[in-house]
Amino acid sequence: MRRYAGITTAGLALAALVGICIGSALYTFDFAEGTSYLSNDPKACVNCHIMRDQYDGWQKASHHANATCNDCHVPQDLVGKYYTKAEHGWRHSKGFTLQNFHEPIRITPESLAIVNNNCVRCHESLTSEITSHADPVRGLVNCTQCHSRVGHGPRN
Amino acid sequence: QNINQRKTEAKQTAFKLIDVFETTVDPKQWGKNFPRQYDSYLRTVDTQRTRHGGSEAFQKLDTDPHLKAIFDGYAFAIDYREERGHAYMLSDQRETERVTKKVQPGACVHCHASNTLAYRKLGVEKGAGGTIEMPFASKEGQAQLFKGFEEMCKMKFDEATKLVEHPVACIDCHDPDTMHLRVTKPGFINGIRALAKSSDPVPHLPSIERWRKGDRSKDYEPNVEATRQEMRSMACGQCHVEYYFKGEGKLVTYPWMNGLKVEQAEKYYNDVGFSDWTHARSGAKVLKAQHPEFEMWSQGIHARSGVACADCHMPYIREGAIKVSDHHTRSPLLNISRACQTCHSYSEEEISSRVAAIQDRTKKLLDASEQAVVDLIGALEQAKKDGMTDEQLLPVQKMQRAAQWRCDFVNAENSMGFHAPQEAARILGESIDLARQGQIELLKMQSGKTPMKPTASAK
Amino acid sequence: QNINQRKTEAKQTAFKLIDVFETTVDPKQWGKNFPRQYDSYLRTVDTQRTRHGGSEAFQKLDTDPHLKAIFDGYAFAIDYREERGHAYMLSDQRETERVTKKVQPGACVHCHASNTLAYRKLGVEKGAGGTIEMPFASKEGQAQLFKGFEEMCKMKFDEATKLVEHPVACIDCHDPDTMHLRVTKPGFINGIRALAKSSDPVPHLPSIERWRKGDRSKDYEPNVEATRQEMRSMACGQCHVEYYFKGEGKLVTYPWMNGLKVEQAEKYYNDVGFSDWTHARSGAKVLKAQHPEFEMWSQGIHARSGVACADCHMPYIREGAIKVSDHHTRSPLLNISRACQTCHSYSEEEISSRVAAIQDRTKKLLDASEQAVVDLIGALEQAKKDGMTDEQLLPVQKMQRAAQWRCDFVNAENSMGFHAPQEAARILGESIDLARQGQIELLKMQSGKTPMKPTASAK
Ligand code: HEC
Ligand code: HEC
Ligand code: HEC
Ligand code: HEC
Ligand code: HEC
Ligand code: HEC
Ligand code: HEC
Ligand code: HEC
Ligand code: HEC
Ligand code: HEC
Ligand code: HEC
Ligand code: HEC
Ligand code: HEC
Ligand code: HEC
Ligand SMILES: [Ca+2]
Ligand SMILES: [Ca+2]
Repeated sequence: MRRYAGITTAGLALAALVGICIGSALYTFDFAEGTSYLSNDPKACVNCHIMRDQYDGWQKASHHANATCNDCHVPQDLVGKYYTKAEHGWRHSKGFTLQNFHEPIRITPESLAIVNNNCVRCHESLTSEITSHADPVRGLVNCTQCHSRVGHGPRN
Repeated sequence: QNINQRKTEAKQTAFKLIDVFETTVDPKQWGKNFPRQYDSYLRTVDTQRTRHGGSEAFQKLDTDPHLKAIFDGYAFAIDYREERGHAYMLSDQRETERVTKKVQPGACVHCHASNTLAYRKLGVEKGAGGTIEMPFASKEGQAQLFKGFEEMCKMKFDEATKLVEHPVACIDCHDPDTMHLRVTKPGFINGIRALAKSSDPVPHLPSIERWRKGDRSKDYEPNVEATRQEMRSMACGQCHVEYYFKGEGKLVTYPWMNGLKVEQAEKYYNDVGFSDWTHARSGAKVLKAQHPEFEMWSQGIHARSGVACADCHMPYIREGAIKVSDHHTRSPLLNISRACQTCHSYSEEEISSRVAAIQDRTKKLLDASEQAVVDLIGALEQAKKDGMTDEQLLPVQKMQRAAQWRCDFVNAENSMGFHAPQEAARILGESIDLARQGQIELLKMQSGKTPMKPTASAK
Repeated sequence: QNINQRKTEAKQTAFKLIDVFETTVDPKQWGKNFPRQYDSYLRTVDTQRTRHGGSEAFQKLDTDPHLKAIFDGYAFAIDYREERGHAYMLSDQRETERVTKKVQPGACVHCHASNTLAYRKLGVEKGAGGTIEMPFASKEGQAQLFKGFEEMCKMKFDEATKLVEHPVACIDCHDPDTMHLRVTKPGFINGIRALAKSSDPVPHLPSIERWRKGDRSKDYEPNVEATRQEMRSMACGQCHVEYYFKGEGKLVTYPWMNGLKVEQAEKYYNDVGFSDWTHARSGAKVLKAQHPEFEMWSQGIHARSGVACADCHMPYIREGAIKVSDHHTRSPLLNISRACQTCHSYSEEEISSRVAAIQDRTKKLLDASEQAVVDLIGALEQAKKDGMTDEQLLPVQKMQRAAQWRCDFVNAENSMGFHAPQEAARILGESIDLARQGQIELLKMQSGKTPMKPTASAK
């Protein structure tokens, strides 16, 4: 109960912060730094109970020891990182506050591209041969087409 | 994505030991740059049997005695074997009694050899413009290819086969400059274009759906428009398809003008009035189906889920610090851990039993369907002996044709139903219905009763 | 899940407003503790149609005219509707013309009411020891249950139905103390024990496989041995199964002694010499299949992958921070996002088209199979008119029985093939083969030819 109440408060606080941001129509890094959303601690994500399944899944999946949420879900170049965080922070908070998102939660194609780039980032040398002949137009076969379980285990 | 590509392209050049060109047919040369792929490619000489497949070239006519009756009067009743690895495709074709005892055209070479260069050379010889050094995708390159293709199809097999010397090779699937996948078989390029023009839904081939929404003034171009994942199936669809030799020119043609399903191909053959042979016992004008793997895969849940031939038949294999595509194309059941387990988290044993359950159901219905077709053939044979004319028998012969086509479509498809389990069963159910209705109609004719109207589903 | 469970269990105690007991049948009472589950349970009154299912009680005899011919002479030719939500089970049973125009036994009540308590009360009345306050799982509790069950089965329907007042209720599936799932229907408990004793492989019911490896001296006990995931299907398998009323005592019995497959149930019925009725037109002793959802699901890939009925028909819905099981059991096609998308990451549209592809294939074969059966019935009817005797016709009547049983098994199963697509198609293929062979045999008999031997697959 206590934890649950705590989460709700955090969520509301975050939502309120986001609200202020709309007010000023500006995403600032100040806002960003100011919320736990931007830390690399997986707990920051699971603060939101809606991320609970993914958190549980991640704990059981093969990458628990190798990668945290942000290693996979956020681009690792600085600009991209903070842009993505701001954009996600906004969208997720909005979703959480309004409760108007599609359930079950679905990764967006943009987010999936970020994830795939992160797979390659860590596994670059192993996959160099299969990525090197990638057709510039056709691109890569998504790693997650075959390895969709590495982050969160099987869906079922 | 772009970042990764740039980084890794650097790597590639580092390993590039020799240059390969459109004129480099010998895989050994390519293998100098890509020894891992080459080594596994060579392993297609291996022979290992699975329950319904594998790579041991046993005589199907012995293991399945119904086939002799079904193919009576046709070359397939002489010699019909389980297919094996790519390494054998050229020699198996040259040695089959279907070739040594019957006359075959140069068309056969289309799928049993590396012929990209052979076609182009022949094309140039026969008056297509340009030189064979010109890019494959150039207007001239394509004109040469198609010219040579047309010319070779109508040659005699014995002469045509002298123009080639390797089984399918790197150059047939890869661009020598970039190593990108490509399709090079003219029969496939024609076929997929015809398919694009049809209205058969192809959710598993999104680039075709996209092309259809465009202005359609230019032909669909697989080498430009298909996604990488689609190419990982089209590369195989070049050859693993139903085909026939069209007209006097014996042009290798895929019957996809109405779509990929069994009854759509049938409609095409009926419309153009084609049959492979006249059945020796029944007098029916019948069809032989050939390895419609691409078509059957297209009806299955894997295709629909974006799973390509290469995912299962050429899974990635880790070699030391690097993973590469296993070029030892073979039964995935010999390689379950790589072929299936990345996507399906069950034990190897469990995965084989799932496949076995599917294949056993198919086999059971297939046996029933073959039996029904053989019974109908027997009944027709007897009716002829009893003095009925081909004219009288025509409606029933047509039912044999339809029943046999469906039975054979599943039988000739090499996965024993796995590529599309329910579709395979549906086809066999229809085959049984048609064959048995044929017998009924015949008995009614013989006993002077009015023949029944075949039901809608079995028209 | 464990975390969620812990959370909700914490909640549960927190919110427990009243105590419920083995004697608390009224779901309203339980609903005070679990308002969310109760609210959704009440929504089973909704009616919304899907392409092949849904919850609008239309008359099947009108939408599918073949059925009147197939069920001729049986109550199902009078009134046979699409089934709807659980809220209606009691009234629909009381109002069907199968009950109002024909005499039915108390056995019917087994699956159309909350009868756990009614059985026990009747049991006590009829001399089983103990009181109804004793635990359900106690020796006495069980003896009461089975005694009452046996007694009620042989009562008249009109009297038996007076003993119950609620459709299936919380108490039929839940232990009032712990809320754990349980099975309470004696017919199911007997059936699953018989299944355990058979040797039919049941990879989807691991606790049975485990029991089989044990000493087998004590009966298999679902409420103790089944895993939670198994219980999420067995709760439904209590009623969504093929059954018959055994002997004079009209005991509700599930024909699982040889296994769950269509031919295993058939073998059981053949061995005990059971038939539902004698066909009015053909004189054949035939069977009616009834809602074999549990059996068909058992043959499918979902069961094999550990996916339970409740996963699709009672998916979790999130309410704030907790997830509850949606007690509005209905077609998952009315609830795709929750029912399917937790496991399948495709759009709702894509998921419906996949289901449509499966159901369309099934429907097409089902139509062909019904047509074949109707043709055979017509042929037999004519033969009788022409003076052939039942003795002469017996072999063909048997073929009708087998063909019709298979056709009906798929037809009466309510997913239009979805629960096991290839198995459904296989069954229909066999049905067609048998019905058509029946016609052939008859024609041969009539024309004095030696009847063919039915093939192995179609014995
Ligand atoms: C304020 C609560 C909250 C927090 C904290 C939160 N999320 Fe989310 N998240 C949501 C909601 C709500 C959605 C669904 C939004 C939608 O579908 O539009 C979502 C969706 C997602 C998605 C799928 C949609 C997409 O954008 O692709 C991903 C991936 C995701 N979250 C990752 C994360 C990660 C990683 C963290 C921690 C760094 C995190 N979330 C923290 C509420 C939250
Ligand atoms: C090793 C990489 C990896 C890590 C670490 C990881 N994820 Fe993911 N995540 C993925 C992939 C891959 C998907 C897409 C799954 C799919 O397409 O089936 C995904 C999807 C999601 C989604 C969308 C739900 C869905 O199924 O599409 C959410 C939300 C999410 N992740 C949150 C998290 C949170 C929270 C953490 C940390 C606790 C985390 N992820 C850690 C790889 C990862
Ligand atoms: C932060 C770095 C990092 C990221 C991001 C990452 N991985 Fe990994 N991964 C590792 C490490 C470390 C290991 C364990 C050592 C090894 O095998 O290289 C590993 C192991 C694996 C394995 C072998 C274990 C298994 O699960 O079978 C696979 C496959 C894999 N990763 C795929 C992926 C994919 C696909 C993604 C993207 C969805 C991804 N990885 C993202 C670091 C990462
Ligand atoms: C078509 C399916 C497929 C795709 C796409 C794919 N993989 Fe794999 N991957 C496999 C298979 C199969 C193996 C196992 C190879 C073996 O065991 O020899 C594997 C192995 C791996 C491993 C090594 C696991 C170990 O045992 O150490 C890593 C890491 C990995 N893949 C990462 C990736 C990344 C990153 C991508 C995207 C660039 C990717 N994969 C794309 C099928 C795939
Ligand atoms: C999801 C996995 C999967 C996909 C995708 C797939 N196949 Fe198969 N294929 C199988 C299995 C399993 C078998 C059965 C092998 C056996 O019985 O030994 C098989 C059998 C075959 C065989 C016969 C192999 C033998 O051992 O004789 C051929 C040829 C074949 N497939 C070609 C194709 C082509 C071409 C495609 C794409 C158009 C394709 N397959 C797509 C899994 C797949
Ligand atoms: C140039 C035509 C051609 C192409 C392209 C082609 N195949 Fe084949 N394939 C054949 C022929 C011909 C055989 C039979 C060889 C024999 O029996 O001698 C064969 C045999 C096979 C077999 C059976 C091997 C066995 O052990 O029985 C498999 C599996 C297979 N191919 C898969 C594929 C896949 C996957 C691709 C694409 C990556 C592909 N093929 C591309 C012509 C082709
Ligand atoms: C459209 C492509 C294509 C054409 C054209 C083609 N083949 Fe094949 N052939 C294949 C494929 C794919 C296989 C492997 C699958 C199979 O055997 O079913 C194969 C297998 C074979 C085999 C080995 C198995 C067997 O059937 O005994 C022989 C021999 C053979 N072909 C001979 C011929 C001859 C002779 C011709 C010309 C009359 C010919 N092929 C034309 C694609 C083709
Ligand atoms: C029948 C078609 C076929 C033939 C023949 C073939 N390949 Fe491939 N090759 C493929 C496919 C399919 C892929 C996977 C491409 C992708 O994922 O985009 C591939 C991938 C590759 C790659 C990219 C890295 C990797 O392993 O995925 C290299 C390099 C390669 N092949 C080299 C060769 C060489 C060298 C030969 C001749 C010895 C050859 N190939 C023959 C179909 C073929
Ligand atoms: C790249 C991923 C991938 C690979 C590789 C793969 N599958 Fe699948 N498989 C799927 C998907 C996706 C489905 C469809 C179900 C779903 O949507 O989850 C599926 C469905 C199935 C089913 C149930 C459907 C049916 O036809 O009955 C079976 C059985 C199956 N796969 C077996 C195999 C076997 C055997 C192999 C290896 C030869 C294999 N799969 C390789 C992704 C894959
Ligand atoms: C993987 C998902 C799934 C599982 C597991 C499943 N079903 Fe279904 N079920 C469906 C679908 C999809 C339909 C078709 C609904 C339609 O046509 O509207 C269906 C239809 C039904 C119907 C008819 C519903 C109607 O709308 O008339 C009943 C009754 C039913 N199932 C009972 C069961 C039982 C009992 C079990 C377990 C023994 C089960 N189902 C397991 C998905 C499932
Ligand atoms: C073994 C359990 C069981 C028994 C015993 C049983 N039913 Fe049902 N009944 C069901 C199930 C499950 C459904 C919903 C599925 C369906 O309609 O196919 C149903 C549906 C019905 C329906 C609504 C649909 C229709 O068929 O018109 C009626 C009416 C009905 N039953 C009457 C009866 C009568 C009368 C009896 C006794 C002769 C009886 N039931 C015995 C389980 C049972
Ligand atoms: C006590 C017997 C009984 C039990 C237990 C039972 N059902 Fe039913 N079910 C029925 C009857 C009877 C009907 C038909 C009611 C009618 O038509 O009046 C029915 C109807 C349905 C329908 C069709 C609803 C519609 O909209 O057409 C579905 C779906 C269903 N049940 C699923 C389930 C599931 C899932 C479970 C287990 C969680 C279950 N049932 C447990 C007897 C039962
Ligand atoms: C036809 C069977 C059936 C009936 C009737 C039924 N339930 Fe359930 N109930 C289930 C199933 C199945 C679950 C899932 C249990 C699990 O996952 O272990 C469930 C779960 C629950 C849970 C656990 C939390 C959750 O939502 O998963 C509660 C509480 C509950 N039911 C209350 C009720 C109440 C109150 C009623 C009567 C209004 C009722 N149930 C009627 C089958 C039934
Ligand atoms: C709890 C997980 C789960 C749920 C819920 C679920 N599925 Fe599946 N589904 C699977 C698994 C597992 C497979 C087998 C393939 C595999 O091994 O990946 C599968 C296979 C399939 C297939 C291919 C097999 C076939 O029979 O053709 C289809 C289609 C499908 N599911 C549709 C659905 C639909 C529609 C629903 C909702 C009514 C649904 N599924 C609900 C897990 C699930
Ligand atoms: Ca083979
Ligand atoms: Ca219904």
